[in-house]
Amino acid sequence: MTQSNRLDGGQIDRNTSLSFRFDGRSYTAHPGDTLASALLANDVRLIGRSFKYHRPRGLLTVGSEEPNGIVELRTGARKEPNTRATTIEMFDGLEAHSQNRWPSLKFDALAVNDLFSNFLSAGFYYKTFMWPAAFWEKLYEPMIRRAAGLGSLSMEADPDEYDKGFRHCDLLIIGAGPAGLMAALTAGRAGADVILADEDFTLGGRLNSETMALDDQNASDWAAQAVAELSSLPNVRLMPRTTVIGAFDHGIYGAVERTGDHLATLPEGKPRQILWRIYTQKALLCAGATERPIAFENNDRPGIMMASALRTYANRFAVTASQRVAIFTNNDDGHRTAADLHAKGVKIAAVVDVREDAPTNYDYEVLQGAQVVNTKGRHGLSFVEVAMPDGSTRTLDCGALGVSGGWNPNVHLTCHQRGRPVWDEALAAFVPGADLPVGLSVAGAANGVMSTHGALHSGAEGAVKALDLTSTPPDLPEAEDAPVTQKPFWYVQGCKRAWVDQQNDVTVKDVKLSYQEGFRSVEHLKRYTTLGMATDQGKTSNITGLAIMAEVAGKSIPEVGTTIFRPPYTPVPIATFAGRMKGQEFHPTRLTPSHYWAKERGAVFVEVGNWLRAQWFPLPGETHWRQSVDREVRQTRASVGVCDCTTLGKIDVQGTDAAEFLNRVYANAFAKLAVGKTRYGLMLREDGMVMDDGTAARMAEDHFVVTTTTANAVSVYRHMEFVRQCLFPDMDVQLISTTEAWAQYAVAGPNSRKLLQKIVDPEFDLSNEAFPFMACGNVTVCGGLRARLFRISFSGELAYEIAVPSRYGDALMRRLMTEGEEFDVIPYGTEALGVMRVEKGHAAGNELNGTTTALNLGLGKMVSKKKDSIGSVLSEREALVEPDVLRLVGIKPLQPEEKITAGGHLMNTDGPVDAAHDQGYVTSAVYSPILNSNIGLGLVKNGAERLGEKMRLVSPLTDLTVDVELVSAHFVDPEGERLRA
Amino acid sequence: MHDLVAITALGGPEPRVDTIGGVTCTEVPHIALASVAARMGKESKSTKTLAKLIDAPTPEIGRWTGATVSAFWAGSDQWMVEAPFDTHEDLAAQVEAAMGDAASVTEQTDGWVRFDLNGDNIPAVLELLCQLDLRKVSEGSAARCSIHHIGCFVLCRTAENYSIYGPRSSAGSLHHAIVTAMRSAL
Amino acid sequence: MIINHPLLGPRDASEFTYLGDATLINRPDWQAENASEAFYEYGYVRDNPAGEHQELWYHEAGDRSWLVVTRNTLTHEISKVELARDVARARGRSK
Amino acid sequence: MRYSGFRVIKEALTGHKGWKPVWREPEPKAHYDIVVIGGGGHGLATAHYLSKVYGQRNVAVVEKGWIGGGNVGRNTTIVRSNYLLDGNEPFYEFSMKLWEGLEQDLNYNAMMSQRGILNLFHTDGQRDAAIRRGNAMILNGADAELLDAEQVRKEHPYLNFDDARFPIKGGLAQRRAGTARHDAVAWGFARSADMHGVDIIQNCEVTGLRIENGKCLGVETTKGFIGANKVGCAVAGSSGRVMGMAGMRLPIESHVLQAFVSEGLKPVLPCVITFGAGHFYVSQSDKGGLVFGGDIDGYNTYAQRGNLPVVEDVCEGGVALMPMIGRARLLRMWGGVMDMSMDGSPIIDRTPVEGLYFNGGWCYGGFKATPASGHCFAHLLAKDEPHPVATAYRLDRFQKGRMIDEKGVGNQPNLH
Repeated sequence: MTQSNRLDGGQIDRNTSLSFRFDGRSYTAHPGDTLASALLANDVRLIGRSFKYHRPRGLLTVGSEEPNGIVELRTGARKEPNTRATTIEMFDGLEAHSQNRWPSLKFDALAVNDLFSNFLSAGFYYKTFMWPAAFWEKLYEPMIRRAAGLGSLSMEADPDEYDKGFRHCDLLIIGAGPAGLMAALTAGRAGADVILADEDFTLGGRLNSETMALDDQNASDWAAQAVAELSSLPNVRLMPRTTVIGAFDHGIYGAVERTGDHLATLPEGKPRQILWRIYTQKALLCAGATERPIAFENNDRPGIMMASALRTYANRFAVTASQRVAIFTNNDDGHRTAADLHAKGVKIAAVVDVREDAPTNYDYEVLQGAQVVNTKGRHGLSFVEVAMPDGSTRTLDCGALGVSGGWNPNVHLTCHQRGRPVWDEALAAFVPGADLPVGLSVAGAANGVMSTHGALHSGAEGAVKALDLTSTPPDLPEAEDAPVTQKPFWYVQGCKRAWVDQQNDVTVKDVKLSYQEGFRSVEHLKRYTTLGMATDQGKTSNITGLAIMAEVAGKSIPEVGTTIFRPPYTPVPIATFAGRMKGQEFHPTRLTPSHYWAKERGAVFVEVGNWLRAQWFPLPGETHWRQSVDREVRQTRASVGVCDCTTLGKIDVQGTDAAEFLNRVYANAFAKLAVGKTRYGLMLREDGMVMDDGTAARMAEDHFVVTTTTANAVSVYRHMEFVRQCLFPDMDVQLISTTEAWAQYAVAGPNSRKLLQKIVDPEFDLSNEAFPFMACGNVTVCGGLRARLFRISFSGELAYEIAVPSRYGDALMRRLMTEGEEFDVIPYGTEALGVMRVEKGHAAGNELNGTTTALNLGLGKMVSKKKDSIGSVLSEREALVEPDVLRLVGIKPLQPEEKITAGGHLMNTDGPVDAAHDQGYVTSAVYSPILNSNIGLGLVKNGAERLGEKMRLVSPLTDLTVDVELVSAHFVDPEGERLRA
Repeated sequence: MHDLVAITALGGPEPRVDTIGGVTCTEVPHIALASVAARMGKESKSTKTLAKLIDAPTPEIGRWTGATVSAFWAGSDQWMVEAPFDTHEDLAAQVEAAMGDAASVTEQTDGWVRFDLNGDNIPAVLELLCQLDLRKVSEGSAARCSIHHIGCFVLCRTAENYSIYGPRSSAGSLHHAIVTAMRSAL
Repeated sequence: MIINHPLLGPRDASEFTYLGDATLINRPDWQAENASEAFYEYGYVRDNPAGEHQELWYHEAGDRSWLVVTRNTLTHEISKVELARDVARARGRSK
Repeated sequence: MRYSGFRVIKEALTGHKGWKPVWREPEPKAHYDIVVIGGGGHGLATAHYLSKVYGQRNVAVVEKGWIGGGNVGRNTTIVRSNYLLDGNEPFYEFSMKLWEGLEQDLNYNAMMSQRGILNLFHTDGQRDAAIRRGNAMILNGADAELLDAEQVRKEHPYLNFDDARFPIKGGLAQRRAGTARHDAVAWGFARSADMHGVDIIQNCEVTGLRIENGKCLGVETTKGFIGANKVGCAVAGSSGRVMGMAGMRLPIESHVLQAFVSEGLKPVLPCVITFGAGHFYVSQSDKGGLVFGGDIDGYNTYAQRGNLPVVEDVCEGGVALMPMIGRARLLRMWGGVMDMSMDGSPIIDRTPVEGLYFNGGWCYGGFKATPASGHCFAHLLAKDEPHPVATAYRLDRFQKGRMIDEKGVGNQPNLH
């Protein structure tokens, strides 16, 4: 079929032909077309089916407000459901399919719903489907769900990339119609930083849709010339294909630029869309207005469209929906469409004007005071029935009907910060209210200024006011300045089914029923009938629904109120908001200096926050992780092992008040810690719960190096800054994180000293006397590299932690391995670390779960009452010190081989197993290759007094019951002889 | 002299270099860093001493100054001193000696990875990465900002030359973000 | 939102971490008679005004300073931004 | 008027002329036994149970706007009872059982759909916590099921298993959980309360509480003074404002939680899914929209709107977890004001003012609690003693150190 509905002229490139497919059928189009205009050109009127009754639907509009003409665009993983044909820029090879129909668009089985529409009235589902109760889940709901939705997802990962960026300007102009262009010229020539954004791919707005003249130029030529000048100004940035989706606090606007949607395929590395956060001093909304329909019997047939849309299709896209067109209007603008189509040789069946005094000085028939009362045509309009003022009826043969019910200013963004539009009687429409987002003003049709001259003028004025320009604004071109003449008219009385919200199938009757049942506030109306909840967000239906509600309520429209609009202005792909933060890049990945070495060793890694840490280091022949972990534990306790602990937070605390500062931050005392010594520190939140634990090493009188757990590094630093700046502002303390600067390794096991003696330069004496347990100091290694040495132990063995500048971490680790060969040194990972700390009874993440106090963890004595420290006071509240509070204990199964589970609950051996008799829970559980037994740590009511007691560990979730005994948490070397050796 | 061999933040023996459409992104490991934080009540003394040390006025808020040894503003009464690694590996010690009891000095050399961007149209890359108002960024600017959730410093050396400092452990993610933005924007 | 940092000028709120009511600066005296009552009020009870609210923000991705921001909780309008350290001193806090 | 399939058919055949208003529009009487402030889910549920279960007929609900206009009309409709702590789980399981019988109880189809919820975990620590929680649920008589990564993959092959920054290690499922049609819940409770004689008074804002010698005598409203023996406050995000009229300061901050819905899509999600490594949870409505949300914006506010960073944060989580939703479009975003308590758990209790009762601090868990909250508040108002499953929700628990802190983040509301 060859574009039988093409007209002359228009802004399309006839020299190039593009081919596209719709529902498997091939058609041709031209650059400058949208899918919508191309379908019309090829005389395709039936494009989709409605949501509820599956009524045949065609295009209603020419813009992003389109409720009916929505399709599935592209195929495979790039399939895009619910895409408006009116906003799809044509490209060669474009492929689209109709949706929400089966088996085919023409013959849709669920169209049967339409026959039963009486039973499916608004809210019917709230009143039924209740008996028998089980049927809702099993029958009714699945039925409803299958019918729900319009388009479908591909279920494949979206292969495209998306970017997010930031731009700044003095003035953001939203919409590049006459008002926006004039505002941009005014501000641009004055030298302001301007961003002009428009959702269309051609700037100019309605100027591209009209035949009128500006000065002696054709409107679209004037627009093109203005755009040319603007693009030549360095301080003006034009952003076509960019929808400003929302007005957020403090002048930040969200905008979506469609950089790739008009391309058949994206160039390598280029994004499909970009989410811009635009930071503005001022913004000017020039978003124009949207023509609204009139509701009448069967007003939803393919071919029944907005009059202004017909005009745009004809003037800009050189397309007519049919060779024979009628118009139904309540205002003069409808006649403008008739005139333009007539001039292009389209037959005008008649203009049906509800006004008795409608102008008739045209060379086509005008039916004054008449109304369209019905339409016919199964898959497309064939004729309309008109009620004449004298009561007679006329039928008009036509393939398209242009409807014009007046214009609604696009006030959406003015509502995004809960500003409410106000009713304008003259326009019979809502215009922006006084309560606008700070910095935003409105010009042109969006502000109710409907003539071209008015738009140009208010655009220029808007720019001058927004920027307090002193320069004289440019002269305005001569343009039409016709007043708005209309008779408010919302729907034709007495019709059985007249559509208000065409996508969601909400009729005039539904609105009336909603009132009848008491759903009378606008919000109730919306929610009860789903009016305006479809993908077009009610751009063509909300006001009509409101007007009907006002009529039945006997109130004025403003009395009934308006629903405020929320972002986004038009729907935005979820991926656009995500940008690059997906897949592996969802969060930054933090690697330790010896990561690449560990990888060579075949380490298995685990995510710890954003870090990747070696979990264990499997050797050839080890088939189960337990083998590797058991070996690492045995080998470390038997000789020596090395563990990368770079991820621990490290904070440099300096200043003459450093010691006193730590005294406040930690629950235990630090003032008297000697230089060259390290101390375990327990940090509480102000509410008395344990926040974190770590060590503080006193490198000098006024210099501490503090370590935190990996998980809490950031929050502890933030907390310390809070204490420093907000609580004790005059303390002489300086903080800085050094986590990244040092690669730190734990060297643990009876041979750790021997190994380190081969690494640390000989002038440093590591003997137990010279460098005892908890000693710390600056040393040099491998012939003079500066390093820090701490004699601290998490494993319970004789152990050290040694730190070197990060760039040398990899080399040091390799050196430790070679020098350690004589001791069969092994690297161990976080699993072995975890096993050894449980064997030693050290509390860690699972115990420091934010609900445990020092008392719970058996560290109550550490909370010094002789000084002021964060959390000390509230840790003494009555319920936190009751005799039967949870206490940390060791847990051993009576049968060593029996597995115990972290997260299992503890019950008395006799007595019921239920929440009411819960005695506590297991926090950590491991297999100890040293004790050849499963062991665990747990929190048990008054546990400290119950050592030796037998209990039942139950985990119904994992179907487990084990008899266990409560024991001391210190399974290995309770006296701590090893770590002091 | 010790015999341990350093690797770069991206894990290689040599710095990584990527060139995409007129802009080159270079990993710069040969830099020593030390932070300087004035002691309570010794703010002005710190400022003066630091100025001597870098032989230039101590940088104001959001600026960097100096030549071979330079410094940039890192927080109230806090600065980061930069110097060539080969000649100043012990920068922290040198700065500490110079500052005496006026300030707390901490070695930061390996806390950071640095990427230098050279070429024209760098703002087109940066506007995809950070929230900075690039209209206000000029030669001498040093701003803290967040790039793909990574806390960074962005220094403008000249219109065609920027330095980006990010936490060393995130070097890979930061590099990926920069190069991806270069592919997208250039 | 945009917070006009007293040192750095306008910065996006996403660079900051929010803590809560700036009364958290007024930490009670641990030795006072009614210390436990005072700490309970300090830790748990809030004015939660619908209107002007003084609140603590931390410039996490910035210069690490704590700020006291005066912001209207109905309109989000920010009328004042101060360094928390100055506010703390003004409220008589020292060491 | 009783609803039924036959009724629908009869009305259809007679042009729907017979449908009556779902609730009356009464003018306030001078005095009621009980006045409930707040015509949201909890207030209307309270009225329903007061009148139907506790035999209180002289009851009014006063609402400043239109009923169901608060959080019950702006949430993500999730119903579940998968809590960890003894203070919470019995209450939420009680609520779950009420949900399961709600349609029959109300003679209104609130479309309670027990499609299940799946909380994913991504670390060993999270798995340990999930096991502890699942066990607590079972020990409290609820249902819970632990899935390993393979089982999750079998049920949800579209999740990101191949390119995940934080691989899915498994999930904790509650099959009885699900969603309900949020507006219909409010309307169903309102309709039932109205049928049992409760006066539901819309567009009636409370401007003050009349308190004399420590006793509350009623409420001052835009429609005049309304006397009451007992006044119950159930106003969620506005708790601070209303209780402030009684000179009370609360362990509560008001924060905004944003929620989002996509365009309608053919069914893709069988249940509610929550991401364990980012701020994202999602379900699909019966109309086909993906209904999703994440974390609160994090600053005190009474404005029912949020900002872009959180929108982005939520969508980043969504695409990271289920890359196939990338091309689905976000249709609408909105915000609800949450009464975030200091331990993340609610308060249903008397107040120091005699005759004044408080129900609030629901954080963003309020919707699922609606029936139990109403039932327990009604119990407290009618009998002056806490309902057995709500005994932990005391106002003084913070002073005593009996916090109910599911997340373990302490006294910072924006972290709960």
